[in-house]
Amino acid sequence: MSDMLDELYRDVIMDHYRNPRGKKKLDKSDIHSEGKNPSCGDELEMDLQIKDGIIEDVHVGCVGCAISVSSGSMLAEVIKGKSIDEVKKIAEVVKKMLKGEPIPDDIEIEMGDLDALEGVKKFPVRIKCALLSWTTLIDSIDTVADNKERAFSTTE
Amino acid sequence: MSDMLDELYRDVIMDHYRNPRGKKKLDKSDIHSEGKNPSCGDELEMDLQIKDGIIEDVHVGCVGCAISVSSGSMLAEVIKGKSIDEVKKIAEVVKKMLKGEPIPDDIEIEMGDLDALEGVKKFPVRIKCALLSWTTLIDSIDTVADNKERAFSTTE
Amino acid sequence: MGMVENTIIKKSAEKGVLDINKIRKDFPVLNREVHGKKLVYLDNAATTQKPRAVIEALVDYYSNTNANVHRGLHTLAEEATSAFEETRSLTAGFIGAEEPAEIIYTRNATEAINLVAYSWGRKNIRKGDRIVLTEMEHHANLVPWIVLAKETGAELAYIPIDDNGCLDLDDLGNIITPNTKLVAFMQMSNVLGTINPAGEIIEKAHKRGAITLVDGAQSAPHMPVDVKSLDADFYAFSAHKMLGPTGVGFLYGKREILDRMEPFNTGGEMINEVRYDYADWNDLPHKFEAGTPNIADVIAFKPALEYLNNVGMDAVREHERELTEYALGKMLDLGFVKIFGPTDSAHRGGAISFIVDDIHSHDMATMLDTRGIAVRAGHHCAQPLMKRLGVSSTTRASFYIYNTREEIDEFIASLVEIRRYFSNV
Amino acid sequence: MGMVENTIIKKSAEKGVLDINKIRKDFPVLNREVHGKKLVYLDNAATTQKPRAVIEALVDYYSNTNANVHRGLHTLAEEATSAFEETRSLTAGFIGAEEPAEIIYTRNATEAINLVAYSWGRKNIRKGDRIVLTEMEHHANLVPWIVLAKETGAELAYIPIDDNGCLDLDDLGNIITPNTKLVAFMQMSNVLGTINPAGEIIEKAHKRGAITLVDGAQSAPHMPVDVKSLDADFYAFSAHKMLGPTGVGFLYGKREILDRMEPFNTGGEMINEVRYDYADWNDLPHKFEAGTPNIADVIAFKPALEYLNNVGMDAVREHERELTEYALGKMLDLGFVKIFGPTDSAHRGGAISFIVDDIHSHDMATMLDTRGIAVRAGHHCAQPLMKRLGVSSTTRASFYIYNTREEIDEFIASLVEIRRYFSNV
Ligand SMILES: Cc1ncc(COP(=O)(O)O)c(C=O)c1O
Ligand SMILES: Cc1ncc(COP(=O)(O)O)c(C=O)c1O
Repeated sequence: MSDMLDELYRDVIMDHYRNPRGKKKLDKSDIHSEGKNPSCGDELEMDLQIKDGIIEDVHVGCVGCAISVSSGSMLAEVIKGKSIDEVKKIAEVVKKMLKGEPIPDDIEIEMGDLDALEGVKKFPVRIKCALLSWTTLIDSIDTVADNKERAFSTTE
Repeated sequence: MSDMLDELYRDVIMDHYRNPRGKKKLDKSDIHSEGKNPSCGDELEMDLQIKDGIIEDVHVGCVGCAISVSSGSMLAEVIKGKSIDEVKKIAEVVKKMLKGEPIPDDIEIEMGDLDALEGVKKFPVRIKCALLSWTTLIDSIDTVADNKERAFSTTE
Repeated sequence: MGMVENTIIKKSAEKGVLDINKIRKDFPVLNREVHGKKLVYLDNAATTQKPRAVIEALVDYYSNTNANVHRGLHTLAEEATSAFEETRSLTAGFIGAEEPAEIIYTRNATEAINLVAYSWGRKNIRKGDRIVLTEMEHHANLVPWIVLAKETGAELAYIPIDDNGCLDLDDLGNIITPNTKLVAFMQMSNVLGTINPAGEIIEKAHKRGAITLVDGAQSAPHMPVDVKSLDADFYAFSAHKMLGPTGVGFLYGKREILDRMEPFNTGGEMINEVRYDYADWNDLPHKFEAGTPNIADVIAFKPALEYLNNVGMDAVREHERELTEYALGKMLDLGFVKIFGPTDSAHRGGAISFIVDDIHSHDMATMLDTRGIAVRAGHHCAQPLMKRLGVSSTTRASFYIYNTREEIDEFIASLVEIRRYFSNV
Repeated sequence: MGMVENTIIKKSAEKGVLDINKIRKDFPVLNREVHGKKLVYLDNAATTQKPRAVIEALVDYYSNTNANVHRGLHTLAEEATSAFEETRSLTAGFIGAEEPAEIIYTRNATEAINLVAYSWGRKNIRKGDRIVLTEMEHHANLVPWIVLAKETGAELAYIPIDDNGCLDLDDLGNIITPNTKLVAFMQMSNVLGTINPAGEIIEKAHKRGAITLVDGAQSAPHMPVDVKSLDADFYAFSAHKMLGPTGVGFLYGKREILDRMEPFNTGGEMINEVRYDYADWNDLPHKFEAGTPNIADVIAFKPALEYLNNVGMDAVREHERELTEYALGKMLDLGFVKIFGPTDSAHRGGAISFIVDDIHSHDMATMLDTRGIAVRAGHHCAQPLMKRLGVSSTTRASFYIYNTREEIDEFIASLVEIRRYFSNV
C-alpha cells in the first residue's frame, strides 16, 4: 500500500503480533509489573522468573497495537536466558535505536528480531508503543534492585 | 491642548471638580449609600435627607477623577429640593445622555449644569466615572422604596 | 453491544445543504498535504479547523489593538475591552442565554466543569448526596465528580446505555433520587455520536430539585442549542471545537445560581475591594475571571461564531446529518466494520467510532495517516465507556461543515485497502 | 513615603545597548496611530506588544498544523504535540528549571498561583500556620492566600515596605516564624518597580522549613531569572507580559513538590486510569493540565522566547535600566512629579508610578491618551499597597525593549503641557 508502511509493518513484526511469544502465564513470578500508555490505552503486564541474576522465564501480556504487542513479544524472546546486565544493555540499545540516537560501537549484543523495530523511528507517535514493554522491563529490574515487589510504568 | 479634551473638561466641570457642592456632611442622614468602581478605585458616599418624598438635603463625598467628582457635585446641586419622582427622571435622562441614547421629547426636566456632561460620551471608558454618583443615587432611592438601610453600588 | 444491523441508508445522494466548495476555500489548512496526499481532516471531534476570518482577527488584534482589558483608560485598552465583551454578547445569543453576564470565559469545557465542581460543588454537595452522570461521559465530566464524591462522601450513579449506544431512560425516576443534587451529562457523545434528550433529563432532574449541568462540548458546535428552552442550569463548551481558537471555553450559568456562588480562581479583575486581611468580589461575569484573560482568542472567536451564524446552525446540523448518514451507510455496506453507537442519523452527530477486524486502532490511524486521512484512535477520554463497550480502543472519524462526500469516499476506499494490506503483511 | 529626592541621574545619554530601530520594526502595532498621533506604548507592565514572529507563528499554526495534542496519531497531531512540548523545553531553559516536566502551562500567572493555593495549599496549610506575604503584592498573590487563610484558619503576615518602596527585611527573622509554611512574594513590583532580594528571602524561608512561591510576572520578562540558583520552590509568570500571546501562563515547581501534589483541574489528558468510581493521575506535567490546552498560543510563545534569548536578558535589563534612569531623572527634574518607589535604577525595573499635583490618574491617562501615549491609571491590582502609600490611585508608565528615549521625551513634554492645561481649564 505504501513503502512507508512496509517499513513499519515488517513481516517479522506482523509475525510477532499474530503469534506473540511469552504469552503463556508463568506458574510462579519473582517480579510482576504493569505498564501503560495513558494517552492511548495500551496495557501490558510482565512477569519475570529470575535465578542467580539470570532471567529464566518471562511472561508478557499486552493489549495494544501491532507495534506494542510485537515489541513485547520480541522482548520475551530475546531476554530469556540472559543475565540482568545483558538485558539492561539490550534495553538501552533498543531505546537508542527507537529514538534514532547513535548506538555505541563497543556494544556487542545479540539483537535477534529486534532490528525490525528500526522502522518505528520514522513514526514518532508510535515510538512509545514500541517502548512500552522495554520501559516496563527496566522498571521491573530496578524494582528488583530496590527490593520492591511491584512496578508500574508509563512511557508518557 | 486639544479640542477633544476641551469637550471633556469644560469649565463647568472643572468648577464642580474644584469646588464640589454637597461636600458638607449632614448632621443626620435618612439614607446612607456607597458606590465604587472596582476597576479604577473611585469611591463615593452619599447621604440623603428625605421628607414627604422631597430630597431636603444631600451630601456627596467622592474620591475620584474630575469627571466622577463633578458629576457627583452636579447631582448634589440639582436634586436638592426635588421630589423623588423628579430625581428618578433626571437620573434616567443623565444615563441616556451619557450612553448617547436619544432622550424622549416628552421629558421636560431642569438639567442645570448637567448638560456639560455630554462631552463624556465621546470617552467611552470615562462614562462609568460620570455614572457612579447616579447609579448610587438610584440604588439609594430603591433602597428607600425597599425599606432597607444601606445601599452599595458599582458601575461595572 | 453487538454489531449494528447493516441497514443501508441512502436518502440524499444529491447536492447537500451547504456550498461546501465555497466553505472549504475559507479554511487555509485544507490545502495542506500529508505524506504527499491532500489532507482529509476527520478529527473534528478533537478540534476543528479555523476559517481565515479567525486567523485574520488574531493578526489584526495583535497588529493593531493589543492591550490589557477592563482596567485601561487608553484607546487600545478601550478597543480591546469592547471587542472582548462583544464576543460575550454574541456567545450569549448563540446559546440563548438571558444576558451576557451569564457567560464566563474559561480555558476550555473542562475548566468550565471544574469551576462548577469547585465553586458550586464544594459548597452544595454533602456526604450522602447523589451525583447522577451517564455511562457515556467524557473524562471531563467524570473525573471532577469522582474527585468531588471522594472528597465529600457523596455517591455517584450512572444512567446506563443500551446496546444501541443510547441512554436508557426507563429507570431514570429511580436513578435521580430525592437526595440527588446534581445531574451532569453530555448532550452529544464524542464516541457514540448519540444525541441525548437533554430537555427530558433536565425536566426530571428539576422535579427532584437537582441542579443540571450539560456538557455541550460536542453539541454546541454541531446543532442549534438554546439553554433557555432546555432550562439548563449550567452549560459548558469549548471554542476550539467550533471554529474558534484554542484556549477559550465557556461556562453558561443561570444568574441566580452564579450570583450565589463563591469565586473559583482569585486575583486581579475579579475583586471589588481588597485589604490585607479581606477581599470581596466584583459582579458577574468578572467574579469568575481572575487575572488577564485570553483576550486575543476571545476576540478572535467572534468571527467563528459569525461564521456559524451565517451558515446557520440548522444547516450545519443538516449537512452533518446527511454526511453521517452517507458515511454510516457506506461503512456498514463494507460488512467488516463494527460501529459503536446509533446508526440512525436523526439521533446522532457526526462522530463515528468503529473497529475493523483485529486491526488495532493505532495501526488503523497510522495507516489512514499515510493516505492523508486524519482520524483519532484510542479511548477518546472515555475509558469507562470503552470498558462498557468491551473494547480497549476504537478508531473515530468525525465531521464538520467543510467535509465532503468525496472525502468519505476516500475514507471508505482506504478502509478496504488497509484491511487488504494488513491481512497480507 | 515622601517625595523622593530630586537626584538627577544622567549616566549614559549615548546610544543604548539595543538596536531599537531594528527592534521596533519587528512590532507591527508600533505603527499604529492614536488620535492622529503615533502610538507611544508605555503600558508594558499590563501587557507587552508582540513581535511579528509571534503573530506569524499563530498564522502558520492555524493555516498548516492545527490539531489536538497528545492523543493524536496523525501527522498534524504529531506536529502540534512536538511543537507544544518544544515550548516547554525552551521555557524550562529560559528560567533555569531542571527539566521541562517542571513547567506547567496555565492561563496566566494568576492561575499558576491559584493552582498552588488549591493543590498545595489546601493540603499543607492548617489552622495556626502562617503565610508570609509582602505589603506590595499584586492581588494575584494576595487574594488566593486571603481566601485560603480564611478557609483554613491560617494567619497572614506581611513583610513591610520602607519609605523608599523597598522591602524592609530587618525584622524578617521574626516575621518568618517557625510555624510559617509558605513565603510568597513578587520578585519585581508592578507598582513601585522595586526588585526584591528573592534569593535572600528564599534562604531565610527555607531555614524555617517554609516553602517559597515567587510571583515572577514582572521579573521574568525584564531580567535574567534562574529558579535553580534562587532555589525557588514555585515560580509563576505570564507569557503575555513577555512578548507572548494572551492565555498562557506558567507554573514552575520543583519536581519533588509537584510529584506529591494532587491535581488541580481534572478531566482529559491528566489521567492515567479512570473507572466509574476511580481515577488516578498521569505523570508530570500532564497531571496538572486538564482538557485541551491553549495549544496555538503555547506554540506561538516559542518565537517570543527566542526573541528574548536573541536580544539577551542581560541586554533587556540593561536597556530598561538605562531608560528608567533617564525617565526618572527627567521626571524628577520637573519638580511637580511625585514618584513612588526607589529612584536608583540599579534596584528597580521600568514600572514608574507617579502623581502630578491634584490631577487624578484617570484624567492624566485620558489626557496622555489624546497625545497617543498609553499609560495605566488606578490601583494596579494592588489596593492594599495604594492605601499603604496613602493614595487612591497612581498613573504608571512602564517600559520594554522597544521603548526609546524619544518616547520618554514626548512623555515628559506631555506631562508639562497637561499640567499647564489642567490648571487653566
Ligand atoms: C506582579 C504581578 N503579579 C501577577 C500579575 C498577574 O498576571 P496575569 O494577569 O497575567 O495573571 C501581574 C500582572 O498584572 C503582576 O504585575
Ligand atoms: C463530550 C466532551 N466533553 C468535554 C470535552 C473536553 O473539551 P476540552 O478539552 O476542550 O476541555 C470534550 C473534548 O474532548 C468532549 O468531547
